[in-house]
Amino acid sequence: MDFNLSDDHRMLKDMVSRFVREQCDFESRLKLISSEKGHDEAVWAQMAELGLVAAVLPERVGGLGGSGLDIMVVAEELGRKIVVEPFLATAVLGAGLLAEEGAEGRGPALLDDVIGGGHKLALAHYEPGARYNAAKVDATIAGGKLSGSKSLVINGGDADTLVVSAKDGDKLVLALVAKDAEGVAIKAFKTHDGFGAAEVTFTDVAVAADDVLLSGDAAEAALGRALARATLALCAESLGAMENARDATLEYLRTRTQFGVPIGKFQVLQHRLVDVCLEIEQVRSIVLLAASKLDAGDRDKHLSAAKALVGRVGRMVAEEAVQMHGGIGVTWELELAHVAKRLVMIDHYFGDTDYHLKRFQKLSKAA
Amino acid sequence: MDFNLSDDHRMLKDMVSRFVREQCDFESRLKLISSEKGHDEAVWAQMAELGLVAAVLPERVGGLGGSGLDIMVVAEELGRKIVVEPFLATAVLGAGLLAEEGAEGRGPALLDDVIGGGHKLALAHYEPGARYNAAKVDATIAGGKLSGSKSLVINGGDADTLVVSAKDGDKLVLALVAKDAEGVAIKAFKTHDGFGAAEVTFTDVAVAADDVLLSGDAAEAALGRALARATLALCAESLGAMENARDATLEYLRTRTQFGVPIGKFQVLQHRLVDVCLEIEQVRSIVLLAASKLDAGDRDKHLSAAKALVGRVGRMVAEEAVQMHGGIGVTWELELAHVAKRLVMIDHYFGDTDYHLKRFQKLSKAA
Amino acid sequence: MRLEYSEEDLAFRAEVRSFLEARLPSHIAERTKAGLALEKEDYLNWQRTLQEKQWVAHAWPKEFGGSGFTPFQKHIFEEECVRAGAPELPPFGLSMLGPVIIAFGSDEQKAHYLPRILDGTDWWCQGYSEPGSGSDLASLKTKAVRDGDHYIVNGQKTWTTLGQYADWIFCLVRTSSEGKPQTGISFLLIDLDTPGVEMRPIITIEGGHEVNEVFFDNVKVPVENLVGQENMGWTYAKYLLQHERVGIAGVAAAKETLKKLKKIASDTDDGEGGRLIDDAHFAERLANVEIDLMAMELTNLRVLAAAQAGGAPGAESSMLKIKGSVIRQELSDLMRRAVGPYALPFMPELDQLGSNMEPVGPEGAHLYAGQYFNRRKYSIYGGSNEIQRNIISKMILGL
Amino acid sequence: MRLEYSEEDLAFRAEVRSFLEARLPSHIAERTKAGLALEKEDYLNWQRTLQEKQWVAHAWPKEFGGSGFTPFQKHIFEEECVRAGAPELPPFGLSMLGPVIIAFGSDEQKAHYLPRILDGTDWWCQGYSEPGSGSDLASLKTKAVRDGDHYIVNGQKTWTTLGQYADWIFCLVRTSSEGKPQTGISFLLIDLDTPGVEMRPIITIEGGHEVNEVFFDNVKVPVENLVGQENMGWTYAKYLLQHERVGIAGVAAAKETLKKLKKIASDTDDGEGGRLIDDAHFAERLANVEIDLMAMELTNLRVLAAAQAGGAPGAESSMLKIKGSVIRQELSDLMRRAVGPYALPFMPELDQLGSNMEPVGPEGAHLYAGQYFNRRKYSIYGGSNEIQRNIISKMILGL
Repeated sequence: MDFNLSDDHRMLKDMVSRFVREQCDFESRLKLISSEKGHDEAVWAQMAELGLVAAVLPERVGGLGGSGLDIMVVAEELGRKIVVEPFLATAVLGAGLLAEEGAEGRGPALLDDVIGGGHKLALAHYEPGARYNAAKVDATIAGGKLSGSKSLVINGGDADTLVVSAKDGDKLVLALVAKDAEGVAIKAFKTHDGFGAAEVTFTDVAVAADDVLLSGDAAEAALGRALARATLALCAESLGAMENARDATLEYLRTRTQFGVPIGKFQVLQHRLVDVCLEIEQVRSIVLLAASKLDAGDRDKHLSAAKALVGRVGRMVAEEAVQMHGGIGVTWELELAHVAKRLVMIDHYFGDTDYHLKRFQKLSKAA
Repeated sequence: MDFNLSDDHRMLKDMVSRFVREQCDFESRLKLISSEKGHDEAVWAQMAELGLVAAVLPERVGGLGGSGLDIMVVAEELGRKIVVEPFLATAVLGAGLLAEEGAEGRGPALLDDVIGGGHKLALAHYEPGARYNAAKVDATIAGGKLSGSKSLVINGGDADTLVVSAKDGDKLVLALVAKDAEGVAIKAFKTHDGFGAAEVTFTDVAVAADDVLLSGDAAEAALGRALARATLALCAESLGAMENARDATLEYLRTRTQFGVPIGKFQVLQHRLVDVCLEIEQVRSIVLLAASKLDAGDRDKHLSAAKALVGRVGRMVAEEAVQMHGGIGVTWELELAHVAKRLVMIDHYFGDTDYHLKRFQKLSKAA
Repeated sequence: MRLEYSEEDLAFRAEVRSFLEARLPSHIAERTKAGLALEKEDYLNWQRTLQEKQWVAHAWPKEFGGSGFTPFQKHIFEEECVRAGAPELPPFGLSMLGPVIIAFGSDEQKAHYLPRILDGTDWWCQGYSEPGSGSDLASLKTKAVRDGDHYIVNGQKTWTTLGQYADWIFCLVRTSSEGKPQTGISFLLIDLDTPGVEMRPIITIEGGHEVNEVFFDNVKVPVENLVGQENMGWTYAKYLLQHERVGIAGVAAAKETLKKLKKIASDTDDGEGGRLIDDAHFAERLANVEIDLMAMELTNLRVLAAAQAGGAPGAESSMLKIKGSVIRQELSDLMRRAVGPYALPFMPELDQLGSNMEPVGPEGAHLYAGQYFNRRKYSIYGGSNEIQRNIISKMILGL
Repeated sequence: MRLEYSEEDLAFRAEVRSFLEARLPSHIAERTKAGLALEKEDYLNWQRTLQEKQWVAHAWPKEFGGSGFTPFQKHIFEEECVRAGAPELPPFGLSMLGPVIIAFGSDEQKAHYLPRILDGTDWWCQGYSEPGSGSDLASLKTKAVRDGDHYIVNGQKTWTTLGQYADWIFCLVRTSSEGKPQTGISFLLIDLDTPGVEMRPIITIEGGHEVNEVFFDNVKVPVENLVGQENMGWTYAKYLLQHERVGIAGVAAAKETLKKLKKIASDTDDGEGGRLIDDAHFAERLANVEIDLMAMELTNLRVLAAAQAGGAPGAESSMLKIKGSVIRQELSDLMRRAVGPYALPFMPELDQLGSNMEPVGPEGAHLYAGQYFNRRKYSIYGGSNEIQRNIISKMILGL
C-alpha cells in the first residue's frame, strides 16, 4: 500500500497547481463570471496546451492516462481555485465519450481538435423534470430525426458540439449534434457557482449515421462511465475547494482581531475549524477510494459514497467557513464566498446527497 | 394567552417537587433499583395519599383533574428525580383506562383502591415483534378464554391487575386479569433506566363478562387516549430529567477545576451548555403544546411532534451532560449517569424518534 | 395557563387582516412573497397607508404617533403582514432611531425628526459597524472632532442596510479616546447630502445590493445634531440594541416559508415517478424543521407573554435569535434542495421589475439558492450566534 | 499510489487468519464477539498461545521478544484478531510499560520485568489519573517521599482498568513540588501486594466492573522500582502516551460492529410488516455511518503508510481518535435503536459465564443499550475529544 503520488502525478499536480495560481486568480474570475462568455478562451487554450484534456484520456486516443487518479489530480487543483473553464464538460464528459473504445462515426476524429483546445463539447443528457434520475430519457431519434429537451446542460451555451442522448425505440443512442444545427434551440444562462449551462431543445434535428457515436448497451455503459468520471471530478473539485476554504479560514482566524486578540484564540472557533479539518481528511480518503475504483465492479457504490459525503461535508465546510468569516464572508468581493457557493452547488449536479445516499444503500445492501 | 400556572397547578407542582426532593433522593433510588421490588411501597403509598393518582383522573371518578397539564405538572416533577414508583403504569395508563366514561364491569369499582395506593395496575398491550406498532394485536379472546403474549409490560411484575388488550374476532377488547389468575405467566425483569417490566403470556385465561372493561370502538378510542396520556407523561418526565441534567452540568462546570480554572471558563463548554439550554426550552414548549392538545382533534400530531423532539433532544442532553462531566459521568455512583440513562431509554417506550417522526409526517400532511 | 389568544387579540387579528386585504397592493405582496427587493416608493407608499391607522411605529408611545400595540398585538400584526405579503418596513428610523430620540433627544429634535420619520420624509440608515469592528462594536474608530459649533467627522461605516435609499444616517462616532473604548462614543445624526459623505454599494454573496459602506471625509456636522450628551453614545446604542424585538425569532416568516416549502415538495416530481414530499429522506428533514418551528413558535409566545406582563426580555432574545436563525437557515437549505438541479440557474435579470425573461425550471426555483446564501447573514448580523451564546453563558448560566 | 496490500502483507494476513482459525478457543471468540467480559485466565491463555509465534508485544523490538511487526502488519493482525473474535490483550504491560522500560529502564529492570510481562507472570495496570486530575494530568497529587532506600507513597489513583486482575501498577507520583507541575513527577513501579495498597471497584454507568480506584496509604516502595531518573517521569509518561497506537481509530472493531448491525437490521421486523433495513430513516443513518467508516478506514491506512515510511504520527492520532470515537459511538447508538423496545431489559446475570437464564427479545438485544452507555467513554478517556481538539488546534493549525 502506498499513498504517495507517482512522479508523473506529482508533476501533473504541480503543473496544474502552478498554472491555476498564476492564471486563474480570483480577480480574473470575478470579471469572467460577469462576462457573457463566462470563461477565458485564452486560459482554456493554455490548459489544453498544458495537456489537461489529454491527461484524462487514454493513450489509445492520444491521451496521457485517463485513470481515476488522473482525473482526481487535475480536478482537485482546478477546484482549489474554482476554475470556470469547461474542463468538466469538454474533457471529462465530452472527450471521455468520444474516446470510448466502441465509439464510431465522425466523433473519434474530433478528438485531436478537442485535445488541442480548438473544439468544445457538452453532454446533453438530463431531461426537464427528471431531477437526478439519469435513466429517464424521453428524447427520441426516429427516422434520422432527433427531438426532445435537455436540461441544465453544463457548458451547453458554449460547446461547439453536443453529445445528445436519445432513445431509438428501446435502444439508447448517443449522437453528435453541432450547436448551430437546424432545429437546435439553446437557452444559455449562468449558474450560482459561476459556470455556464443551458436548456436545449431539439426539434426534428437531422442525425446522420455518421453522427451516431454509440448505441445500445455500449451507449448505456459509456454513459455510465462518463457520469461516474464526472461525479469523481466534481468530488475532487469539491475537495480542492474545501481546502481553499479551510486555508482561507485559518488565515482569517490568525489575522482578524476582535476584543484585542486574533479570533483564532477563541476555543469555539478553534474546535470548529478542527472539525472542518477532520471532515476534509475524510473527504480526501473517500475521493481517493472512489478514484481507485473507477474501473472496478463496485464503482458506483464508491462514487455514491463519495458524492454523498462530499455533499454533506461541502455544506458544512461552506457554512462554517462563511460563519467564521462573519460579515465579510457574505460579500461578493471575497473569494471565499464563491468557494462556498461552489461547494454547496456541487450538491446539485449529478445527484445530491440524498440521491447518492439512497443509491449507496441499494448498492451496499446488494454487495 | 397566559403561560402562568394556575394557583392549583402551582400548588400541585410545589407539592410534588417538595415530596420528591425529600423522599426520592438519589441514594434511596440506587438501593431501590438493586432491590427485587425495584421501588418503595411506602413511597408509593405516600404518593397516592398526596393525591398523585387522583391528580391525573377526572372528578367524575373521584379524581382531581386529569387534564394534559395535570399530567405534565406531576410527571415533570417525578422525572426531575427519575422517580421509579409506578406512576406511569398505575395512574396514567391503568387508572386512566378504568376511569373511561364507557368503562364497564368490575373495573371502575377498583378505582378507589387504586387512587388510594392499595392496588397497582399495568397495561399489557404491545406484543412481541410488534416493535412500536400499537395496532398489532394478535392476542385473542374467544369463548371467555384469553390467549397471547405481551411484551415489555411496564410494571408487569408488580401490578395486582393487568389491563390486557386482545381481539374478539375483529373487535378490540380491554379486559382485566388478576396477576395470579390461572394461565398467566409473568417473567419480570429490570430495565436499564431502573424500572420494572415483564414479558407476560396468557394461556386460556378465563375472562368473565365482568372482567371486560371496554370493547369495540370504545376500546380503540380509550386505548388511543391511554397511549397519548402515557406519551405525554413520558415527554414531561424527560423534560424534568433534562433540567436535572442541565442543572447538574452547570454546577459541575462551575465547581470542577482543570488547568487552574473552573472548566466553565472554557468557551467550548459554555457554548455547548447554551445549546443544551436552548433545546430544553424548545422541549418545554412542545410538551406544553402537546399537553394543551390532549383532548383536541389533532392530539396525535402534537404528541408525535413532542415525542420525536424529546427523543432527539433527550439523546443530545444525555450525551452532552455525560461528556462535560468526563470520567465521573460514566459511573454508577453519579445521579447524572442514571438521569442520562432515563433520557435515552425513554426513546424506547411508546415509539422512538423515527416512529414518531413518521407518524408526524403522515398526520401533518393530512392536516 | 391558556394557550389561546384572547377575544380582543382575535378581534385585532381580524381587523388587521381585513385592512391588509383591502389596502395592500397586489404587486407589492407578490414581490414580497417571492423574496424580491422593493423600490423605495413601494415602502413609502405602504408606510403612508399604514400610518392612516397609526400602525407604523410600534416602539413609540401613542402620544408621539406610535401604535401603542401590546407585545401580542405587535406579534399578531407581524404575523398578518407576513402572511399577506406586506413588506417589512425598514426599522432604522421607526424602531431604532425613533425610540432613542424619544428617550434621549432634545425637544427640538423630537419636534423635528419624529414626524419626518413617521411620514417618510426622512429615510434613515444606521452607522454602527465599521470594517474593523465586527462583533467588537466598541472598538469603532470613526472620529468626530469638535470645531466651533460643528463636529468634523472622518472615518468609515459598513453594513449600512438600504443606505442607497437613505437621506440621513445615525452614527456612533468617537469623540474621545480616553478611558475604556465605550466611554468616548457619541451619537450623531448626519445628513447624507453633506459634502464629504460617500455611499458605496456592497454586493452580497448571492449578487444582491442591500448593504453599503459609507465614507466620511471631513464631514461638517452641526453640534445640534448630537443626541443626548457627548461621550454618552454607548448608553444610547445599548438602549437601541436591547430595545425589545418581538420579531427577532422570525417565526411568522418561517411559517410562510414552511408553507411554501411544503407546496413545492408536493408539486415536485422526485424524478422516479413520485412526489418529493413522499421521499423519506426529504420528509424527515421537513418534519424535523416543522417540529422545531412548532416549538419555536410557542417559545416565542412564552417570551412575549413575559414581556406583556412587564418582564424585560434579556437573554431570551439571544435564545430566540439563535434558534430562529438556525430554523430559517435550515428552511432555506431545504428550499434549494427541494428544487433539485433547478437551484442552479443564476438569473438576477429575471427578478428585475418588468423583466420579460423566461425562467428556467419551475417558477421561482432559481431564487432559492441565492436566498440560501443570503440567509447565512441571519447567524452573523445583529451580534453573531457566537456572541449570543457568550451572552447567554454569562447572563443565564453565570459562566 | 497503490491502495492494495502488498503480496507480503496478504501472505501475512493469510498466516494470521489460519493461526486464529486453528488456535482461538471458540468460547473466547463467542464472548468477545458478544462484547462480554473475559476471565483473567482467558487472557493469559491466549497471550501464551500468541507468544508461541512471538506475536504478543508489537511495540517491542524483536530482540526483547517483540513481534517486530511493521505498522501495516500490526494493522492486519488487529483486523484479523477482531474479525475472529480474539480478545484484545490489555495494553498496560505490553504496549505501555514495556516500551518505557526498554527506553528508560535499567538493565536489571529490563532483565526482570520484560520476560514476566511477555509470559504473563505479572499483570500490570496503570496509575496515571487521579480523581482531581482528569484532563490536567500534570496536576497529580500522589506523593512519594524518599526515606532511605524506599519511597513512601500516599495518595489515590483512579480509572485503573482491569486493576482487579493486576499484580503490579506503574504510577506517576509527585517527588517534588518545585517548579512547573510537570517537573516534579517520577515513574514508579509498585507491587500491589505491598501493605497499604487498596484496590476498590468503580462500577460504570451500565453496571459493569472494568475500572477501579487504588489507594496508597504509606506504601513502602524500594528505590530500585524507580524507572529512569527521579523527577523525569513526565518525559516517560509522554513517551508512553505518544507511543504510536495503530488501533486508536478502532476501525477493525467498528467494521465488525457494522456487520453485526446490518445483520440485526436485516433480521428485525419493523413492526409494520417490513424489515428494519428497508426503513428509510434507519437506512439513511446506517448509510451515513457506513460511508464515514469507509473513509475512516482509508484515513487510518494513510496514517499507517506515513508511519511505515518513518513518519511520526502526532496530531494525526488525535484526528483518528476523535473521528473513530464518534463513529463507534454512532454505531452503538444504532445498535440500541435497531432492537427497538428490546433495548430496555437490564439483565447482567444473563451475561455471567454459565448462566442459564432466558433472554428477553432477540439474542443479545439486551446488551446494546449497556454498550451504548459504556461507549460514552470513547470520547472521554485517553484525553477527551475536547483535549484532542485543543492539541490539533495547536499542532496542526497553530492557533
